[in-house]
Amino acid sequence: MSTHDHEHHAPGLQHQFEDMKQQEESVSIGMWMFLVQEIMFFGGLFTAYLVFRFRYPLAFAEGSNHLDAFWGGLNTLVLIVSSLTMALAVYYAQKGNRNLQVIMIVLTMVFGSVFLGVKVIEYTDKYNSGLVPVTGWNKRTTEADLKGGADKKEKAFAIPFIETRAEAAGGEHDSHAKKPNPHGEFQWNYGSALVDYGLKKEKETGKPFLTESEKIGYFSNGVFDPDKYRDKIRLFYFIYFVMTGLHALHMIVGLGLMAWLLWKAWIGTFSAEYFAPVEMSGLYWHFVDIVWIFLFPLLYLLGRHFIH
Amino acid sequence: MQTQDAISAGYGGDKPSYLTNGSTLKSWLLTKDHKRIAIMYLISVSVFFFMGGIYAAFIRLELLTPASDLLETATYNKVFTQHGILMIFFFLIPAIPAILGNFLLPLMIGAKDLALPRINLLSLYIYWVGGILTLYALMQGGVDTGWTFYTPYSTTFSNSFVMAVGLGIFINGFSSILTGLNFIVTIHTMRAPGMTWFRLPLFVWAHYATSLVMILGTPVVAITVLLLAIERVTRVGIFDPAIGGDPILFQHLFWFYSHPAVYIMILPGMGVISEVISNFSRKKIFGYEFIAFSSIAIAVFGFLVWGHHMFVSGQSIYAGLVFSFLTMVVAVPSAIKVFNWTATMYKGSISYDTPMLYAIGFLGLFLVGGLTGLFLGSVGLTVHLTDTYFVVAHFHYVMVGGQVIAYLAGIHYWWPKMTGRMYSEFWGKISAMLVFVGFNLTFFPQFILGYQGMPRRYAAYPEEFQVLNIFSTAGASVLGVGLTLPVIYFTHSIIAGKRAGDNPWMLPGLEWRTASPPPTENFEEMPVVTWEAYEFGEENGLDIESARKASGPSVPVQA
Amino acid sequence: MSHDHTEGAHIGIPGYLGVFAILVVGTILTYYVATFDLDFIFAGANTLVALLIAFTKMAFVMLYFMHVRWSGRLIWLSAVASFFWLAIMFAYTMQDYLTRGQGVFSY
Amino acid sequence: MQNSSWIPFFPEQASTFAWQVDLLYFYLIAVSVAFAIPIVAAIFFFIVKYREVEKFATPEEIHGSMVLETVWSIIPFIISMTIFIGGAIVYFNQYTMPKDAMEIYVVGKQWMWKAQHSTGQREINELHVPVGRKIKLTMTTEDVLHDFSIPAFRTKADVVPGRYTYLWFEATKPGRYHLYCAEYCGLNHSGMVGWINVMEQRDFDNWLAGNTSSQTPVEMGKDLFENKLGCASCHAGGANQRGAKLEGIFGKEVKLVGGGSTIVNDDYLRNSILNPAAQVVEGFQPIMPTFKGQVTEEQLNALVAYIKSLTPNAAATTGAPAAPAPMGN
Ligand code: HEA
Ligand code: HEA
Ligand code: HEC
Ligand code: CUA
Ligand SMILES: [Cu+2]
Repeated sequence: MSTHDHEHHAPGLQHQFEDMKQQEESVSIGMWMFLVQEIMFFGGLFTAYLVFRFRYPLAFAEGSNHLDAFWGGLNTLVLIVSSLTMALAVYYAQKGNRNLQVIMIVLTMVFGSVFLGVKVIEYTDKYNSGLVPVTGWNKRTTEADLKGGADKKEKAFAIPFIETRAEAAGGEHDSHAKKPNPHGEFQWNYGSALVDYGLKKEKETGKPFLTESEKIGYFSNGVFDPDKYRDKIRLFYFIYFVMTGLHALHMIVGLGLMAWLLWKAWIGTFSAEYFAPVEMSGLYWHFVDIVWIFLFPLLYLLGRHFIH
Repeated sequence: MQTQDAISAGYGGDKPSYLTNGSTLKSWLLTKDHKRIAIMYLISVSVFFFMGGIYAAFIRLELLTPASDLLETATYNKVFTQHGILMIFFFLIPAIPAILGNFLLPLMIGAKDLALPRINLLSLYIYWVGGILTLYALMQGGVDTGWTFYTPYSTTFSNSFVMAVGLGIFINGFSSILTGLNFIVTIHTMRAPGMTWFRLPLFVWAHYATSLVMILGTPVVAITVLLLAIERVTRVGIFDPAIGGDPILFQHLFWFYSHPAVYIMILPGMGVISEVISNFSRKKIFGYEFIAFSSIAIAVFGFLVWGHHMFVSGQSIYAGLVFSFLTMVVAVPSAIKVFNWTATMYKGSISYDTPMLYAIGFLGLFLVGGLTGLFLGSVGLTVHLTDTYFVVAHFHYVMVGGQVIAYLAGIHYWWPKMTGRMYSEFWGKISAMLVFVGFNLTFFPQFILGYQGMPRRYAAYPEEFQVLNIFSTAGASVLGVGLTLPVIYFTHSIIAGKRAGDNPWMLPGLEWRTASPPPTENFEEMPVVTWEAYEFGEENGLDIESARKASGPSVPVQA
Repeated sequence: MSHDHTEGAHIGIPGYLGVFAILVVGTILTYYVATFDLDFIFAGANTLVALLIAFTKMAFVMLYFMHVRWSGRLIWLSAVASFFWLAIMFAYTMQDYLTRGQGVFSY
Repeated sequence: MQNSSWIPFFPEQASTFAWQVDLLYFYLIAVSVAFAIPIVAAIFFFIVKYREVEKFATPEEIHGSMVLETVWSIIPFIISMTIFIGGAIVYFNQYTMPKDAMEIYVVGKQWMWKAQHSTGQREINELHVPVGRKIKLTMTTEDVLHDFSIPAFRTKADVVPGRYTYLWFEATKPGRYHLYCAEYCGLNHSGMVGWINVMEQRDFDNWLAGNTSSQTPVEMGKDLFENKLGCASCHAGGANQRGAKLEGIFGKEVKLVGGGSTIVNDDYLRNSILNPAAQVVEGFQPIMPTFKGQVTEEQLNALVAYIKSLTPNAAATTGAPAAPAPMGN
């Protein structure tokens, strides 16, 4: 059949395809190939995580314990809800229900934004407690700031009305260790409870608890070296920031996609026959959710069992 | 739209060809036609090739004498780095897929276009952005890390534009990913009726395998370069030994992509060679399934051997053994291909047209390149050979002797299809000879130099190596001339070449069953395929008798 | 290829809500389990459990939210293949780190 | 020179496992030839025998042959396994560190090799080792990756910052062999070269005892300057050298960075070698490493004597005569 003069295309059928089925199949395979690509992209980071977690398990656990699992868990739930609303948006698009479709897309965007908001809270907390691994990117504090104590608190870069767990716990948790940080360097004021724990275990069981790399990595001439230990924790925070940062970037892209979709849905582009863009954006959104499903336990929960 | 252009439409067609369908700049820059995109790739990629070639000329001139007299070491380091980066990321990886693959894939499977034409155009733009950024960085001062960007030199010690070039490569990577993605989708969904998987030309199979590597590998190098860039900006990162990071992890991540990437740089060439050998012997390819599946096998097993670039890097010695073993395994599918190509010529009707000359050159040179790959894969030997000129010779044999020569074969082969005109056979043959001779003269001495121990990336070297280096430089000049000729006669062909006709070589492939140059929508009617691949008889709708009359006694030679 | 997502409404609203419930339970469970020290089973048991839960959650998202359950073979293949390739990257990188300086080659 | 072997352009074999590597090499060449000759011959035979006689002829179809495919998959596989096993054995020999070896520490640094013997002797860009003894190098680097490569011994290994890597060899012939840095390390990568001096045990013992030879101070200084300490890698002369020009400076006035100037005399030279950063000559970067602790007093004197000899009539232009070098004779 000659097709170039085929003027009665189905809505959204592009010229290179014969029919809607071919087009949908192409778009869907294309999207999946894109996701495969994304998996490998994050895969590089997961490899890095694996390597260093294998080398410095205690430092990673200790670092992880100073992430706030409450916020992390909350965010997991938020993302799951947004995944649900996204799936429903696709569902209503398939049904050709414009209004519910629009509502679901809006909800997805709302939850996506909440997720990013929580990330801002968490990042701020890290900034305030000197846990950003990059020198100079932490809050700068002087002797005077610290002495000022409670009344100086508002000087910290704080989100109104929201107190992070570290701040709440502030007094008892880390008062003993707070050091001034005039250059905004990465700090570790929380001691080395897990290394002590590991050494104790070694004594009790007579079996090595620390890895070879840890024996080299935390000690200088057989004596525990807080500076070297801090560097390993810094490595954890580096990985944390890169992974969650790239994930957040994907969320932002997703929100852009949603905004475009919202507009399209609003003007009534999609119908029971043509809704591929909604479905494809959905695939992307769920993918981003899946990445977080792994990030949450790997970053926030590892080492949690040592607390008790 | 009726555009009356100076170049008339292809023979038989009353409609404009893709070249004449609109002549404004906009009609090119906003086109979704895979053929126009391919032509734009052709031009851009050639620019990068010649820039890389000029760097190569400087390398060879500097190495004429033992001292670093023409270029100071600082400049030399930048020159070979930029030579490697331009040649690999901006020339060789896109060369065959983005030009010939783009142009021919839809034609070969009987589709109107690639499945995702807008993505195709996007990939071209991404390539341009990445390329321009890289060129800009080169003009600002360039990079001196080697194309491998090993840490910690690249993260903490180099004072050159690592970030900008890294960003260029990062961006360019997505161009490659999108091309691969598009090919996979197209091959799955756009085949014409009757075009079953085992009727696909092997060129298509090769591109399928290549695309797999592009999708699965390229993102890893993207994230690696990104981590490197982050580390450079923030001065902290996972590759920094000072805080417990591991520079060797960079090598793992880098080679996870870059070894499979060498198959991005050879599989499309192998696809071209399968076409040329079969078509110019007018002989069904020997062992079709074996060639097809060996491409896939190379793509898959290619992911298991990256550690053979790290035998002396300080990785675990057991890992070295495992990687050496797998390297040997991955050589077998290549061997299968070589044997099948040779067997294809048996009892054929072999013509000596330029593409065939290149293809025969490819067989010989890839053989040497591949076999020396075995030397390097044999771990005890590599301890001596790694980072010497033996490696340099090996990879030029596979990349230049392999892919570049296959690329030249392909460009000659499909030139009549792309432009509707013939090139000069006479000059084509001269240039093929010059390239072959010049190439061997350039790179064969480097094997000997390498075994003697001359390290690579050296601006100055001990005097006893000079003799062989002089040979090498002399060869490079011949090679340079051989590679400059095609530019001249191809340009001449566009302006004043003889009309080619739709099917100058009377070949059965679908791409030869439409006008030359093809119309924008490729085929007048959706083709229905009823024949197997590589069947040359009249019964497959080829009008051989009249073609024979028209073509005269032999291929016309014109200067 | 059988690719029939045009048929729409695969599992209906109750189905989606059911999957959602599983995901929420999974999240809470993974948090809860993480606070117990499971090392008495074997070293790293906590991690294993966390990952198992994560994989389960992922499976539900992929199968139902992403409709993989109703998708063609190629989609299944690409989902599986990407994890296979990840496994290659992990395994062959780790075989280096796990065997450095050991056995007959120890220094 | 290296080409003193019986095959032209072939590197000397000077370690215990060199012959193994060469054997493997020749085996691979044999395999390559065994494959290449038949394939190339077949190609030539076919293109001549079956050349086109009639345009667009349609020769008879041949689809393929399962038997052939199997044969030519299995044979290369088996051969490639022999190559792997051969390589593995040689590798095993190259990289299993002997227990009874003499240990030497090596530190790579942009762009020099520093070695320290267990007896405390230090060397730069030179390594003296006795013949017929197993030597184990324990290596690391202060900055980027380098690679300690000795082609005549057929071995090399990267040196990695933050950890140790190891290399061993047993030299079989006294002589002077090239040492290269084979991992790209930046600006002067190609200048990071040196020599391995393999000596008879007796000579080596003498060398360790510091009794190198009976050279004059200037000769000894020249040797130190050009070979042993690698001064010449920066001060070799020519337009692009990175170090200051030393010819003819003695007794002249030099301008220093940060204003001021000084007259070049013995003390200044000595100070420039031991504490180069203290007085940096205008127009240069303070990249010269300190040689404190690496040169003995005696060597220092020899160096000063040599640098002075680069200025004709040096003694005449300064009032102070050169300190007499206490050479041992
Ligand atoms: C197109 C690119 C390309 C291709 C196809 C190949 C193909 C191969 N390469 Fe190569 N390689 C490079 C590009 C390529 N390489 C580059 C760029 C580098 C250097 C990077 C850098 O450091 O800058 C490199 C470096 C390199 C090294 C690391 C050297 C080092 O730095 O120490 C090794 C080591 O194993 C290696 C091996 C191989 C092998 C075994 C193959 C095999 O795939 C070859 C298979 C082919 C054959 C074997 C020939 C045909 C077979 C027969 C005729 C039958 C006989 C066969 C048997 C008996 C098995 N290559
Ligand atoms: C696609 C890949 C590709 C291609 C095509 C080439 C092509 C060539 N390469 Fe390249 N090369 C690499 C990839 C490639 N190279 C890589 C990856 C490295 C490693 C970099 C690193 O270590 O980081 C390298 C390194 C490398 C070295 C080693 C440098 C060193 O380690 O110190 C040398 C030395 O001879 C060399 C030479 C050449 C030559 C002579 C050609 C010739 O084939 C080029 C021929 C082309 C032209 C000459 C241009 C066309 C003609 C003209 C513009 C006319 C005018 C020119 C003349 C008349 C001379 N290359
Ligand atoms: C890494 C390069 C490097 C090496 C190796 C090196 N130098 Fe230098 N040298 C320099 C540079 C650069 C200067 C000029 C800046 C300064 O004065 O520090 C210099 C300055 C000097 C001066 C002062 C020259 C003047 O004009 O006042 C003397 C003397 C000298 N070097 C001697 C030596 C000797 C002897 C050795 C070997 C034992 C040596 N150098 C090795 C780089 C080097
Ligand atoms: Cu040190 Cu190269
Ligand atoms: Cu490789």
